[in-house]
Amino acid sequence: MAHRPEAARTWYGTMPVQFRYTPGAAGLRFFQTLKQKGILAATRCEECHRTYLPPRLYCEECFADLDGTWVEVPPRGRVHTFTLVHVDRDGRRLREPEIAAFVRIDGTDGGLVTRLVNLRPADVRIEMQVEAVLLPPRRRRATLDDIVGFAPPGALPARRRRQKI
Amino acid sequence: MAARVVHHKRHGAATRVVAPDAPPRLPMRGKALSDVEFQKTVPTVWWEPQLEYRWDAGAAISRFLTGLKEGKIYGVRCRQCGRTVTPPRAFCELDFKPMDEWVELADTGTINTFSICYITWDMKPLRKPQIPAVVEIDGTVPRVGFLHLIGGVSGTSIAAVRRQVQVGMPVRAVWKPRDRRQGAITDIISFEPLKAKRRRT
Amino acid sequence: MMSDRVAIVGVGQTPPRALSPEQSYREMTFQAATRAYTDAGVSHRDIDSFISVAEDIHEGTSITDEYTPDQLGAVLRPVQTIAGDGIQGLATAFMLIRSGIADLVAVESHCKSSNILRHNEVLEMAFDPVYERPLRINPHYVAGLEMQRFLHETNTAEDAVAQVVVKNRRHALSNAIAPFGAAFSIDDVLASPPVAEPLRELEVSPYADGAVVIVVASEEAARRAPRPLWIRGIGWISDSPWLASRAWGQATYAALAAEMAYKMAGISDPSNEIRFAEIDDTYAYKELQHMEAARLAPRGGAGRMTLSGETARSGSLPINPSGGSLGMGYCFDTSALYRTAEAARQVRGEAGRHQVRGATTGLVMSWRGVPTQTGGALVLAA
Amino acid sequence: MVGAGMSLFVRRALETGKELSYYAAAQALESAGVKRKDIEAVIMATAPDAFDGVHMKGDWLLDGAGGVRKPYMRAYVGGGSGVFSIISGWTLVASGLFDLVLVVGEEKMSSCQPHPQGAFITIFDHIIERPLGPNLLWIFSLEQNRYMSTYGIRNDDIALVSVKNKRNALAHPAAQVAASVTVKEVLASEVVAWPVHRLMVSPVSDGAAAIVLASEQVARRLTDKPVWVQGVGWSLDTSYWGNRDLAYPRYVEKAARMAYEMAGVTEPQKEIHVAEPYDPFAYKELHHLEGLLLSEKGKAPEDLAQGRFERSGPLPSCPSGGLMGVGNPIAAAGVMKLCELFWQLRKEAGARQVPGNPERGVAQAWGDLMQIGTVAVLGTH
Repeated sequence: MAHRPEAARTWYGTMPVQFRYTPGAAGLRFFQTLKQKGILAATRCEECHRTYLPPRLYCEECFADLDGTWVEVPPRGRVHTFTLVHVDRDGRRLREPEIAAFVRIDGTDGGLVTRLVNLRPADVRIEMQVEAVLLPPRRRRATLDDIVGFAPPGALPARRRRQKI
Repeated sequence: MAARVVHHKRHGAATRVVAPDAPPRLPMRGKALSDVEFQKTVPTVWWEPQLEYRWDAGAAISRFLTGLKEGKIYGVRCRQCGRTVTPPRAFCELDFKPMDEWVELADTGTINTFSICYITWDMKPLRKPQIPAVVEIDGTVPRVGFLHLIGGVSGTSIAAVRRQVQVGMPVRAVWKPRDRRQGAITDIISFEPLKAKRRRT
Repeated sequence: MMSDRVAIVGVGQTPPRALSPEQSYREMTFQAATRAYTDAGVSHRDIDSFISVAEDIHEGTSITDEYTPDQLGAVLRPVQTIAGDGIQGLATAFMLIRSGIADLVAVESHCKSSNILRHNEVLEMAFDPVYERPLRINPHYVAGLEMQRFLHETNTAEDAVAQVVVKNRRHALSNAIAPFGAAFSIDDVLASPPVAEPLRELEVSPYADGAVVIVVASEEAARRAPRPLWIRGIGWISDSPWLASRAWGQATYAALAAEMAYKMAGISDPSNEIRFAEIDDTYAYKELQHMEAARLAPRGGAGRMTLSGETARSGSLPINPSGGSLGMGYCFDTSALYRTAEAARQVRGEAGRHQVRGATTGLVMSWRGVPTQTGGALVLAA
Repeated sequence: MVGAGMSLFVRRALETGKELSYYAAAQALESAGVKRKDIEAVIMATAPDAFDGVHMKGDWLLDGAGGVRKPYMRAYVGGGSGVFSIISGWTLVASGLFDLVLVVGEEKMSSCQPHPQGAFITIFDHIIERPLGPNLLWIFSLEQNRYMSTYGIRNDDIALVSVKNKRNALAHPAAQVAASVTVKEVLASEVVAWPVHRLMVSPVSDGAAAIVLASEQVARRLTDKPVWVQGVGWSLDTSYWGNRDLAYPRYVEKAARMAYEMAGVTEPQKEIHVAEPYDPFAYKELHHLEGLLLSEKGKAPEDLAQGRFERSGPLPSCPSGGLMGVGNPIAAAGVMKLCELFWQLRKEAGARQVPGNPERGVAQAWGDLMQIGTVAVLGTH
């Protein structure tokens, strides 16, 4: 901490809170489907012609109840936009950038924010095809971490990844 | 007299369909989770944010804290309305003028109100209760004060505490030893009831 | 109902600074309020209603609205907190006046960003906890994703984004209260380390501390004020908060908010009717995106206008003559009130060395930052 | 006011705050006979971010509240937010800017671990109070003791509030903690912070509630019996709470006088027919009835004991069952009170209907460091 004049005091403190978030009614089905089948569950509003991924219980446009409109789609899509992230959560420089992307999932109007894996930063292109790399079924816990990232179809890990996901 | 409430399952979520004798008459939704479901079977996300701050105390509170380190309770007086208040502030919130006449107050006061708390912030039981109180500090006009704790009380039962602690009772600050004070509100360990009744200043 | 016209009659700001160790948030706000009330020629007792703009986790205090009344002189008075954007605070004042329940309303916001030790932890808390947060990537990545798509869709050059930084930090050199004035070149900006490529360090506004109070008045009350200016239009819109449901390349919320404000102001051709603008530039590309959303530039044209100097203070459509957030610092939701305060100084002709000539009609645009899709627009006129 | 809706109030919900908001909002829209596309602006009421555990949670919740691509705003006055939401909504309509406004209150307290009280630690002053290790119960028990000491009130009188409200809630289908209990049972429940017993404290809840507000012209088109916002008032006292007398909520009186004046109410004890004062703790209902000028200072316990505030009494108070009975998802609970007045004044409250011909009601909420009063007077004219 920078030196401050003796008269001006500061006080250190925290907001000592922790949280347990439920996935929600729609989220429960999404994550259970991901864990059990390795595919993505979406909901569809027929009136607005919109397929929601992540799935919603309701259409954010017309407010129709979408419970009962479930569809399942393969975890494939195109890179809508991406970025090379050079700093970690605490602002420290990373040795190698991470590739973050928004992948628009085929057959839906939504998608997922994710990491791109098994490819070099210089090879990423907007609109390139990618598919999900999932944890093996027995290691899935029905959370977002079941998705390791997205990679070009058929891409192999550049090196065996042993870091903890 | 109670509304008839029917529980049934619809698309996996419980819905209470209400008999037409109490509103809202439309089906209400909300799936209550049991402890086991919440803690174990439903996949939840756990998050422990590191929300850390170093707040600027500002001119008035900095000086208040410095006073506590010296074993003094400071107040400030408004030249306009004549009030002497603590905790100190840089401006009178009523007259909206700077408040810069500093007054050293006594370290005695009166219990304005108190409570006997048997529970921690996360609802765990406390055997020996905490006794928070609002203490009106002597020398303030009109008599005002701040939150602190009452100490020097023996016993743990409500009856025992209430015998020793009452609204309107005079109290005196018990200070940490000088070398352990940090310039903090906790430099006062607590306020203890004075045995002999004093007159209010 | 009262007359429809609503004015700004008092502006008080503390100079934004990277650190403000000698003042508490209360003391800083008291200073801004005193200046605003003096500027409006009123006392705190004349104000009918008070609005603070604040968020809990920025303050490190839950129910932070508890700590708002004293430093505004608002004890036992109607006070409310808008946990939202500064322009939403002004909109609330605007509506309180139009409803006839108040003639004079004070809007306050302060920022002690220097007191937050881990900004990313705070920012991360704004993401969806189930679908977005578990990624654990530095939250600026959302800006990186937006910027990439914006450049892609509009064919905007990275030079143009860098030029926004060059321009705004140069503007700040002539603004006495702006702490981040600097003479950079485009190459300096492009050489700054990448944060979330294509976003670079110098393209991210630095945090600052500060307080702003603005006094809003009915037409009748404004007649008694020394230097009123008029709120001709105001708008505020939120688009879907989901990262999955947004238009990554464009600021839909800003386009809709601007339309709402223009409609109220009767503006149909903004690039000709608006003389200057104070626009959110939390990230440099946002200034370009917001200009296009507000129809101050054709789609894909904001970069060209910036590179050709049209948006410089001496140009045909000065953008952020104050220096913007890049030059004055980013102050969370207080930023919108800084932009408004600076726009008010321009319209009054009191901006001194950074005065825009003939600044009769100005636009203010705000954004609540990553990961929100919430923004506001305000048309001010002499 | 032309529509009202609620989710269930539960201890911990599977649903996210967005989904709970949707349940309530969709129901309110349905009851008003309007669609989301008809809604011109949306107000969200929700208390500290540290409950749901989302920073800027107003923004995060907005799609569930119907706010996508609309003017949307979150007004925030702590626990007073629920009743304040109708004041915000009224402001939007009365300004002439909007004709149809959706107002949603939401709270999901169960996210906060290990206990939502953790969020309350940080409501205290960071430098001169938090180091003392305070919890929320402190301020309530301090205030209740000051109230009791000043007016010589006994805890039995206060326990009666729990009895009344938990019983009233038996007729509320959304209720979380409705029960038949006796004064003896309330006083036999453990002392959490003397003089407060466990059964004098409202529960931790998840839930949402919503209402629809319309301009006069639109309201008359939508319904034969709109409920009108006759008066609104709010007042925030100093944050130096050790500097004021906690025996009487002067900020509630200030807010009430503002609302009554606007509503043309000069004799509230005669002109108010049904009340929904804020009751997160048992004594607060009594405190607030006094602040609302519906009882003399220090006399609300006596009035309660004489049956004046029973659902069948001359001035029914918390006929819904209140926070003590229906539950306390903070801001949603305040909106629930507005919903209740809507149903009561339209004579649609069924099993909860107060007798006679109630034409005017008052809802009130309170919050912060025992500091804010928010008051709305609603009526059939």
